[in-house]
Amino acid sequence: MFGKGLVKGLNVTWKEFWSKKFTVQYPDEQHTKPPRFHGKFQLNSDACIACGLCANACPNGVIKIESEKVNKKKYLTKYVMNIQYCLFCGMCVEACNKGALRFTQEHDMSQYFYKDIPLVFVDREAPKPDPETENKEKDDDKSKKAGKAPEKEGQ
Amino acid sequence: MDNKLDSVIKELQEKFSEIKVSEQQVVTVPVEQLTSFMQMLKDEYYMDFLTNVTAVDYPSDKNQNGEEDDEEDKGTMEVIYNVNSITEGYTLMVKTSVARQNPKLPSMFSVWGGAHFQEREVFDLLGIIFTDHPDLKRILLDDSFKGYPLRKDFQWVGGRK
Amino acid sequence: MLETIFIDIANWIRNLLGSAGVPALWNDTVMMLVKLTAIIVFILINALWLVYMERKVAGYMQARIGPNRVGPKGLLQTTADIGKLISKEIIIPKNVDKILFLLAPVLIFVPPLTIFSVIPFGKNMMAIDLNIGLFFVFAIASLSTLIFWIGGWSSYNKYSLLGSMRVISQMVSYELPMMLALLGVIMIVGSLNLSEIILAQESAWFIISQPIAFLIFFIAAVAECNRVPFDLMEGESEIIAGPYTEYSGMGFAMFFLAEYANIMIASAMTTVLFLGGWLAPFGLTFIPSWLWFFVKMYVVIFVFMWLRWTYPRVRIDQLLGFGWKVLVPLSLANIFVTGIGMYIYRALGW
Amino acid sequence: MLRTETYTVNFGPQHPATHGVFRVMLNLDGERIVKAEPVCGYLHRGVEKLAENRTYQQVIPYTDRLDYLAAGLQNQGYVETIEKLMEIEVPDRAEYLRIITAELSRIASHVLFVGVYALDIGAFTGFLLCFRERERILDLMEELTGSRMTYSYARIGGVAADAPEGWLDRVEKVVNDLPYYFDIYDDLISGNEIFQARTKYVGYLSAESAVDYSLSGPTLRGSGIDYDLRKAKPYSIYDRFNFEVPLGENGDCFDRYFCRILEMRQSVYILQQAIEQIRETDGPIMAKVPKVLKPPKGEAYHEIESSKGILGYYVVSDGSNKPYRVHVRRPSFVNLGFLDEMCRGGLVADLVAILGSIDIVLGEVDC
Repeated sequence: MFGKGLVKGLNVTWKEFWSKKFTVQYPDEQHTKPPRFHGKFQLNSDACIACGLCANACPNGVIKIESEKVNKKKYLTKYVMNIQYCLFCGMCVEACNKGALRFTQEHDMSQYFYKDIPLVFVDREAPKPDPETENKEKDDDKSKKAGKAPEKEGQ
Repeated sequence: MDNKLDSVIKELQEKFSEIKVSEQQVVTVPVEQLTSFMQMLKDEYYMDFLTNVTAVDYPSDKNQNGEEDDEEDKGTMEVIYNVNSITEGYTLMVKTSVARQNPKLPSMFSVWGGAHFQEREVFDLLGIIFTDHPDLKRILLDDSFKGYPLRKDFQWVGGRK
Repeated sequence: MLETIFIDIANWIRNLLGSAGVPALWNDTVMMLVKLTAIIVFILINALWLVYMERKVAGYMQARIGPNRVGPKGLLQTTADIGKLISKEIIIPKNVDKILFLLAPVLIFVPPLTIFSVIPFGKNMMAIDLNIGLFFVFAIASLSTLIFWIGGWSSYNKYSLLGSMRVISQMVSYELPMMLALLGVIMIVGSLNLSEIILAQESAWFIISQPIAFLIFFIAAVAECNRVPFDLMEGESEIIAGPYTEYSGMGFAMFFLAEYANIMIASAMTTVLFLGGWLAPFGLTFIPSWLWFFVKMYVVIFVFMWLRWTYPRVRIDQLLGFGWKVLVPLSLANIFVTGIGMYIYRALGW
Repeated sequence: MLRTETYTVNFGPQHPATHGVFRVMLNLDGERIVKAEPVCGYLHRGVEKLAENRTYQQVIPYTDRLDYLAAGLQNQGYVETIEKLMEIEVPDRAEYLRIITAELSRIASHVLFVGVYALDIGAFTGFLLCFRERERILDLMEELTGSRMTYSYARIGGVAADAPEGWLDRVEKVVNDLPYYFDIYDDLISGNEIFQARTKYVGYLSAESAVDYSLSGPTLRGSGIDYDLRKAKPYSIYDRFNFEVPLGENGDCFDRYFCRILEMRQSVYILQQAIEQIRETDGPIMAKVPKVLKPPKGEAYHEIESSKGILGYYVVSDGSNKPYRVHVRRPSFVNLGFLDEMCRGGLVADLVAILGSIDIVLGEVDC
């Protein structure tokens, strides 16, 4: 009969009128975020070995890494993420072997000024190398120069 | 399913001596025979569903290596058609190549209406001209845009610092 | 006491002025002004409240809670909105007919205000007791259509023009069944006076004796108010906002509030004509008559909102077809049946 | 002398009913449509060109951004193409996880369609009620992938991560709840006489022209053509599931709409089977794939049935670690090709109904 659907529709909205509401009143209450949530990044700079895998994995060239060689080891001097270009795909976190880079639950990344958007995790001077090891390093450098080249290319 | 397609391709090879068939059952047809070949596909083999039209730019190796060459560009552009048959269930990839200098080939609009938008897209992004197309103009890019971005020699200006 | 509170106030003012030696003519004028001011304030406060109510009802029907931040329970939300709209710049597009464009939002409140002067809110509570009240109401009500059209036409915008043409055709095709449906009521009462119509419902409301007339009237009233499912004038998924497309700031706010003023009129008229006006049902006379009027009016308004948040929009040809092919013949049939019924009624001599 | 004139109206790009930034140049005679010319490209980002400068894995996040309402399907289409190119066997568990994400994406996309279509027709409540159900699916996906809409979940050779503990139970619960909500949609939207009056016998699309214009997905099946790639050419592991392909009869807007409602019910059915089967499937979620992908020289074209229609990826490899050419056959884009003919002679309100019933996503149209 004509009109049956109309009454049914009214019935649906009538029921909804009295049923439970689904609004989450945002600043006061918040959604629970699952452990895998792609939020703000966090870098454990002690664990990072400046290998550059994350920068390579990034589809959008978000991550900038600078490192210096100190005592035969790479020393991370700069780690900047321009997250205004970030797709939050998680490729960098997946690429990190050492578990240094990871996601946090924090989702609020808005800033008042454009210059504040990039995440600067590490921006420091390389420590002065020990003079003893430095001499050794110089010798090593000469012998290892040939071996180094391909590594750079890989980055 | 593949056997069916095999027999179809064999029949086609008998009818059109100039077509080449690769191992993956990709049929390459010269531009001159394209329209009659496609019409035959539709009329006799029930290939009524043109899923995909696209093109790939293959500049000649010389230009790619950056060597100066005053001779005309010998590169080609391949236009790829993927045709399905709803009733028979098989699918066929048909290719044809045109010279990069003068990329012109007949439009498939008269065979399949679905070619209309897709050919416009190919024209827009690769600059291949489909003759007899009813309304060949840019579709994704702005009308005043210069150049064809999916060509390999397209130089992109701008972007982030 | 509560029953006559407004009448008492009026009498008190009248006596005050009389004892101060004001001549009778001036006394009447002042009283009229007081009454009209009261109506204007009443309409504006109600319109503000209705916007809030609409948003709350919408929210509750859509599994959310609606405005709840500004003021207690979000009650000041509309006030804040109107404050924002007032402070906005009024943008006048380049090619508009400036005078008409600015006149339309000013005029839009005139018809509702005028109509409210004859509506009885309670026993003996009306600004003017007009003999041809019903006729007056519908004569003025159709004017608001013209103002929408002025706004849409002067906007120099194709969407506005489409919207205003829709308003006109809608008005032409729904005013007719509305009036024809009411003829049944008028035939029974034998008067156009709204008070008499209410008093005639003492034994049974007209919604019982004239159900078809009620349905037709209600549908036509929804259409006249441009509410879903007949909100073709606005039709935001088709013609953006119809006649309001080019309006900004206060101009838009006026149209927006006028919509609710119109709803109030439609529901007040439904109450007066079919739901017994201020008459108390089931002998519950200890509740003042004006309160009954409001309760009934708000029930009708709620139905209006309920419809709006349930139904999709009809198409223009379906709207016109429904008006002319279904409602008009039905209302004519209703008059016919009512006439025969009345004849039999009298012949039986009840 | 009395005469009428047609006039042009720019329907969009900023118009509430165009689902994004899409423009239709309308020639109107009063309210009747004389000609409707679709104009797209306002969201063109050049994904195909961008892909040429990315490695094979790095293209995956970009495919999310095509049809952002059903990103799981887009990922699946792309990675399956590369797997076809490299001849990689994907482990069973990964296949099941992909199917679950794909079908959840399909339901999420269709639920949104139902809501948005109701909104197009003028019923606002349906829109928000549909969002409520979609939210539950998005919550599930967030738990699995970390993102709500752009999942980037599928990887070449498998999937990014295994299902977290208890996730399958929660999926099962949501999936079992869904048919109840579909009934609500039927009551509120599909069964409504006004809705039916607006959509039935509007935007007629004959079976012949649907095939001729390469329309696909529910738009094609609404006209009664039984062509669902999941059945016609089973890819992935769709041959292991029992389901039906719902078809329309009249080829009007209502059939296209109702096909999607029925399709959601079928997706629920598939999901129930998939959850049952994945519980018995253990094993790796990634095939053995080298870290740096260098597919052999060659090309591959692969099609899947996305929520909007046939989604095809054409990838050419030149042997390096970056694709030489990636082309996406976007169903929304091709489906738009017949808009003009469908609209002609209709009213402005019909255009909204027709455009809504094709279910376009502008991210996909403009690529």
